[in-house]
Amino acid sequence: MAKGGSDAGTDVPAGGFVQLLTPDGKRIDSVTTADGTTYSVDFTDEEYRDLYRDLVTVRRLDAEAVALQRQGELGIWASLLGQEAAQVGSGRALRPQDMAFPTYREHGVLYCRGIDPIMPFGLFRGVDQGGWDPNEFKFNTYTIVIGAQTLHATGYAMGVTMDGKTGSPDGEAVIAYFGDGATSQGEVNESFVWSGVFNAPIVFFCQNNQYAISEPLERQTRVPLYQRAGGYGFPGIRVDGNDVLATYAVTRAALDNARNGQGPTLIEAYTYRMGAHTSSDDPTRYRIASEVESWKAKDPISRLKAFLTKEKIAKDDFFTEVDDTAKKQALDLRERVLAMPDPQPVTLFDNVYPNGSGELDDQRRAFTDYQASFEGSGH
Amino acid sequence: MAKGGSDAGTDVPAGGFVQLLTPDGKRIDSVTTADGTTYSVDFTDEEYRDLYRDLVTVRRLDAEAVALQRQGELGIWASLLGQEAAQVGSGRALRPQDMAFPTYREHGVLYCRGIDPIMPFGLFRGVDQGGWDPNEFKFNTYTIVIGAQTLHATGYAMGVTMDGKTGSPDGEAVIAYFGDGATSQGEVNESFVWSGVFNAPIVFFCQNNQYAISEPLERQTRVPLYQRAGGYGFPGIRVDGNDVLATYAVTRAALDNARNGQGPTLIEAYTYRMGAHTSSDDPTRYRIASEVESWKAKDPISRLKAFLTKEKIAKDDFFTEVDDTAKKQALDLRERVLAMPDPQPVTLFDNVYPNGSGELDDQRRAFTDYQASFEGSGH
Amino acid sequence: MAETITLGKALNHGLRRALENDSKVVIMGEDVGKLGGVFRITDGLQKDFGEDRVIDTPLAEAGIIGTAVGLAIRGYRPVCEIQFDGFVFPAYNQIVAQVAKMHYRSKGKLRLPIVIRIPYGGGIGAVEHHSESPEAYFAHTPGLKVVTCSNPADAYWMIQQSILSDDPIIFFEPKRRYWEKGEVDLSAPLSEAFPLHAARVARPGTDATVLAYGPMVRVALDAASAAAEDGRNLEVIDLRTLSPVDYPVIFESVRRTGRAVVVHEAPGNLGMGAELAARITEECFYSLEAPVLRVAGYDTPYPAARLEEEYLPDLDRVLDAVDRSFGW
Amino acid sequence: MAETITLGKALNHGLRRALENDSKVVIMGEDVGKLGGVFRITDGLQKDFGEDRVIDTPLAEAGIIGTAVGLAIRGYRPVCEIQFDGFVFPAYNQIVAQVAKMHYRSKGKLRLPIVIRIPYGGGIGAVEHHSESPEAYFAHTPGLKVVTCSNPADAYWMIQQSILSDDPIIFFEPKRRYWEKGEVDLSAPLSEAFPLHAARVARPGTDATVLAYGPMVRVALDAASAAAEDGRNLEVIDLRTLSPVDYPVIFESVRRTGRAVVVHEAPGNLGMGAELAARITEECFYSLEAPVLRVAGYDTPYPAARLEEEYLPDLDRVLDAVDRSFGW
Ligand SMILES: Cc1ncc(C[n+]2csc(CCOP(=O)(O)OP(=O)(O)O)c2C)c(N)n1
Ligand SMILES: Cc1ncc(C[n+]2csc(CCOP(=O)(O)OP(=O)(O)O)c2C)c(N)n1
Ligand SMILES: [Mg+2]
Ligand SMILES: [Mg+2]
Repeated sequence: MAKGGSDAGTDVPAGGFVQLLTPDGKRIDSVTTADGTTYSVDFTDEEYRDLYRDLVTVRRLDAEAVALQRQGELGIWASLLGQEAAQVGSGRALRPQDMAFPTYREHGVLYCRGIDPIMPFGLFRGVDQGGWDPNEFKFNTYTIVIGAQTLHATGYAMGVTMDGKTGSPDGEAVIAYFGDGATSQGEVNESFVWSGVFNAPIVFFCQNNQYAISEPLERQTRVPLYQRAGGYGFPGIRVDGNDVLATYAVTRAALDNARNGQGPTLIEAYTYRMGAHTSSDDPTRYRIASEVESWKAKDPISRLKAFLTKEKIAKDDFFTEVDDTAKKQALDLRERVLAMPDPQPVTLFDNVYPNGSGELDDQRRAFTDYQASFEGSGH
Repeated sequence: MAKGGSDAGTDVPAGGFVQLLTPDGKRIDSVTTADGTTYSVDFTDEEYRDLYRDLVTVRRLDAEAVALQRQGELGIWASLLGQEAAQVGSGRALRPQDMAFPTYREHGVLYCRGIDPIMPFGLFRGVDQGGWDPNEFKFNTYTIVIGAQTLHATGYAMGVTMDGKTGSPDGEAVIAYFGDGATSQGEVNESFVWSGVFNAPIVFFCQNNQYAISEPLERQTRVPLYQRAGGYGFPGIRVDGNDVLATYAVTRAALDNARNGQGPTLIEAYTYRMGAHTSSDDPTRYRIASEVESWKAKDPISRLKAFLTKEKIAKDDFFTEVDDTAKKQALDLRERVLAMPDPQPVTLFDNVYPNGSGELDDQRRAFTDYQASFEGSGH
Repeated sequence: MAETITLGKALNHGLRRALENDSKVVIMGEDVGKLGGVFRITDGLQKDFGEDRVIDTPLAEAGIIGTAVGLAIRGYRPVCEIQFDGFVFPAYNQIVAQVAKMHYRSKGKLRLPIVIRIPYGGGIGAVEHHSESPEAYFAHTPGLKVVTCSNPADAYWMIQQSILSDDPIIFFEPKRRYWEKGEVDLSAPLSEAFPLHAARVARPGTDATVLAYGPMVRVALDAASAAAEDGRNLEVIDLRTLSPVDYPVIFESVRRTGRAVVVHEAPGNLGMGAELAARITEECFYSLEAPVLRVAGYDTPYPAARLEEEYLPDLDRVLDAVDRSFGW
Repeated sequence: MAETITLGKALNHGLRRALENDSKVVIMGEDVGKLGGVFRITDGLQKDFGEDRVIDTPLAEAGIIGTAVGLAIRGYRPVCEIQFDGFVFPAYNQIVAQVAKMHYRSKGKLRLPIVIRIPYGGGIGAVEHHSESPEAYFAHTPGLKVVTCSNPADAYWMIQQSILSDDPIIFFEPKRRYWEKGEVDLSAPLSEAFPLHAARVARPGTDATVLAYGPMVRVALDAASAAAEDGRNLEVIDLRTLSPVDYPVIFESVRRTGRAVVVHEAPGNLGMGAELAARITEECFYSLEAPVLRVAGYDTPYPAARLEEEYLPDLDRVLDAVDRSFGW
């Protein structure tokens, strides 16, 4: 495993990771890993600026959601703060035909898929439970039960192979997102078994943000997570998840291997959850401020900004414009969230079965009559 | 991974395994694996003969069970034919204080624990479901749900550590038995996670008999199973499961590491299920005779016999005596199985709850009255 | 041209026809390939349709159902085989938290046409975990439909109807009846088959209603024949669909007979009989001459094989319940 | 010296006392350590009893229960926390196929004194999987005992009694009541506590019997108060134990009142209300003025938070059922 840039320095975990942009904004041309794979990016200035815009935008929208939750407009929110590079890097690495299976935290990936960022807010506001069509957006509904989606992604990927959609550069690939804690779930390990056996065109993208709610990584494993893959017969690689360039390069390569018929890859994106697990959580109970501080120094956005500045790819006016635009999007999002209508009570009976159920229709009818009995009764 | 004896020859799987006794009965003094561990045995002639007796006895008792099933005296039987060395080698490697968690096939391990071989016959005859005390025999009840026992073994091993019974040569160790198919079960992989995280004093003993009922190994993995361990932070090693000496040496070392506080080991005992999965199975539907033939040449008993003969450790009269004694034991076993009484109907209500249940007592009473109502009615 | 075949063979024919009619139908499970399943229900299908259509899976039930969900999202119609009733539980999380809920979660935008076949019930002298009746665990779960067949003809048609349905369906197969024969018109059009989610009066009667399903229908019918000799005319209803239950047929019958007895192998406590008794009493309160009585497995784990004869409802226990109903 | 504390704090005190009284008692679960659990039920316990007694586990429910089985075989008394109702299903296989059966399998030679704590029920505005009531899935399983508390005093005593019991017990905690206060005499002797597997008349009455448990007891009591204003005197029974159910108390009450209404959050179909209705009808047939009526969650997946008010039984729906009972 490559140690990243020679002066990547103290931020490199034991076992190393792929890094193409150091915390202080120094770009590394290319990194070659132990297995001889070389990773690099050649973005135009425009593309670098776009990546920066993505990072700033998803962070700003996330901040707006945190605020909305504090103001009681959302029941709960799972913030991606600190994981922007992992999500934008992997999200932008996806090709249009690729399918993504998120957890409940992949708002940044959703944004990079070109989806209206308001889509998941119904779930967090409590007006629905997702309610979108995974196939329309090539982005599955958020999965809350830890790990369950990794098997869905594996099955979908088996279907891609059965459809003959692998083995060429324009083949389809699948990406399954999950966290460090999820690696302990039996179902996640089963998805490794199946993907290996069926050589499924899938990328397992694990955002190791160091915590499963309050539990630090050592409650899940005593060796680096990327090493889990070898025992199932496919490669595992660790990338600096706060480095959008490296994350992009590593994910793009893994996805292309998958679409070309070379099977699964496990990517461990080494990052940090800067905020609380969710708005219901109080991280001060289980981690110390200095740890959070040390990770501030590895911030994914500031390092890209430093690079853009140093390389004169962008100037202050650009940064200001990006902030302003993101703010406008955030305010627009806020307005639309506030305008979300509450669901009609009777809709709770809808969509239980594609073909319906007479029993349930009776319950719906009784419910409607019962509701009607209160009309005008002041209820 | 050691390739075993230089002339271990064609029976060695890709990736190799530890072998101390070749199929043609040549003993290898010692084998040193890639990680520098050296395996060897120094048995007295007496001990070699005892091992031979064990192998012959467990095979003979198993054959008797197969016959009993054919004659309708057992509902079903899971034969260990072909796996005698894996079970005797690991079973004899256990120290008295060690705890074993079997599947439904570990009759040979049970025998080596000094347990009356009739103990599991109640289950296969259908008069009970095991009915023994795991702690009395340091041998858990047979577990039929694939993989479930690996978590029980892990929890038990955590308890050993909590009791302060590790970290010395007379510490306690735990062994969990399971098959190649079981390695795909989420629960088995979770037991790897837990054992790594808690550094449990456990040996995962996987008898890779090449099949999960009809499914060959490649339906479970595309890389050797012993490699699974590395991703969980503990060593994995493959041993010739038809070589009782190597199996003993490797298991004994792993158990002693565990009792000394060095944590888990995964052992893949590479062997073959010579018979049907169970008496209900018809292997001719899914495997060819030539494959079975090729494994006959690797028979665990004939290779030890060849060694004992060549080294003049035993002569014909010994081999005859062993066969005769085993036969006597088998006939004695048969008689006692035939004498097993059917359970009293009302006992089906016993032992549902340690503290009982008034509701169930009512059902028992109603049942007894109902049964009584047929007295003399010719029912 | 009706043929006389076993229930197991009828399922095999039904699966074959489903594979022929829709290339999106795939069968997956443990040992369903070369072996044809431990009960041979998928016998010959992999040979004829290939390893992509009839998939021998790793030994992991959560994996079978979880990947089936992904295949369904991809547009396939997976038919999953769980080898025995007692081995469905590793998949329980995927079934109740995912299969049952994704249509609701997606506001109806996602459909999961998954069929989960489960051989269930006792009476075959098996070891632990091979004789259970877990239907209530699934019928209590909104979002799942649950059906079970009792004879070869129903087996043949209901498995095809289930695969054709866009609802996720748990399909319980009465394993001890796999070898029982019956007439099936294999070439009749599916469209003319008796509806999937409908109960059927298996034997019309006037004096009391016996409700049964799956393996217990035969027992109920035998009890009815025996009762007839004592001049009691029992109506036997084969529920066929356990969720939703086809109540109108049941209510009509019980209002006529005034007495009802429910029979199933599963433990009585919170078994199907509980819901049936509660609903029947709500709807037919003034018609009931006696409370709805239940003949079920006792509230113990499924016992050792040599005790199952006492554990399982049989003709005598059904008649005893009928007697008690009349004696009320 | 009785203190006024919340139900959550009462559980915390009860767990602390159990840890103090028996060194074999261990608490295990996700985030039960430093965090004290997402509901703080284990707050401070790891600090005082150490990481071997209060174990933060890997994120794997099957692992939590499966290793608890092994610890129990070793002689420990594990108290497992499942973080939310909807996350118990990965452990379902270990619970129904192992925890529930090993005593039976071993002919009584093995005891598994395991307590599985599950915060359950809705009303907290949560996202999917955080508001479910899966009690029937466990009550239908022989070999398990199932209990649930409705107030701080019961919470304090019942958790200790459950840990002391050698039976495997599923302990359901009404999460929306964690913050409700009540009087608890923390220093009273456990031996004098109300028995674990007994129902309690929470409010004596004469006109109809309302059966409730866990979070719905408060709703039932409020309904009774409201009914009293209309001159109807409802008896409210807090079931407390769901398997086995303490039927004598219930039958005695219904025979007196002639009417019964069961209230629970779980879907009605095959919920606890089904078994209660069936049993009550069997035992009190001639005393019933009306069928046993059920007020329950509808047979849909638990809906989005902004619909749960309509989904959950409330005072009005209970009164409506009481009215219907009287109107029968
Ligand atoms: C099966 C299951 N168990 C428990 C939970 C409760 N829970 C929600 S998030 C979480 C921690 C997840 O940690 P990780 O996988 O690292 O993802 P992260 O939240 O850190 O992104 C837990 C335990 C759940 N959602 N599902
Ligand atoms: C959870 C579960 N699923 C399915 C089965 C049915 N079954 C019994 S043995 C077996 C194959 C086991 O293969 P393996 O683990 O290799 O052990 P072996 O029988 O070869 O020793 C299967 C699928 C089971 N017992 N448990
Ligand atoms: Mg995490
Ligand atoms: Mg095997």
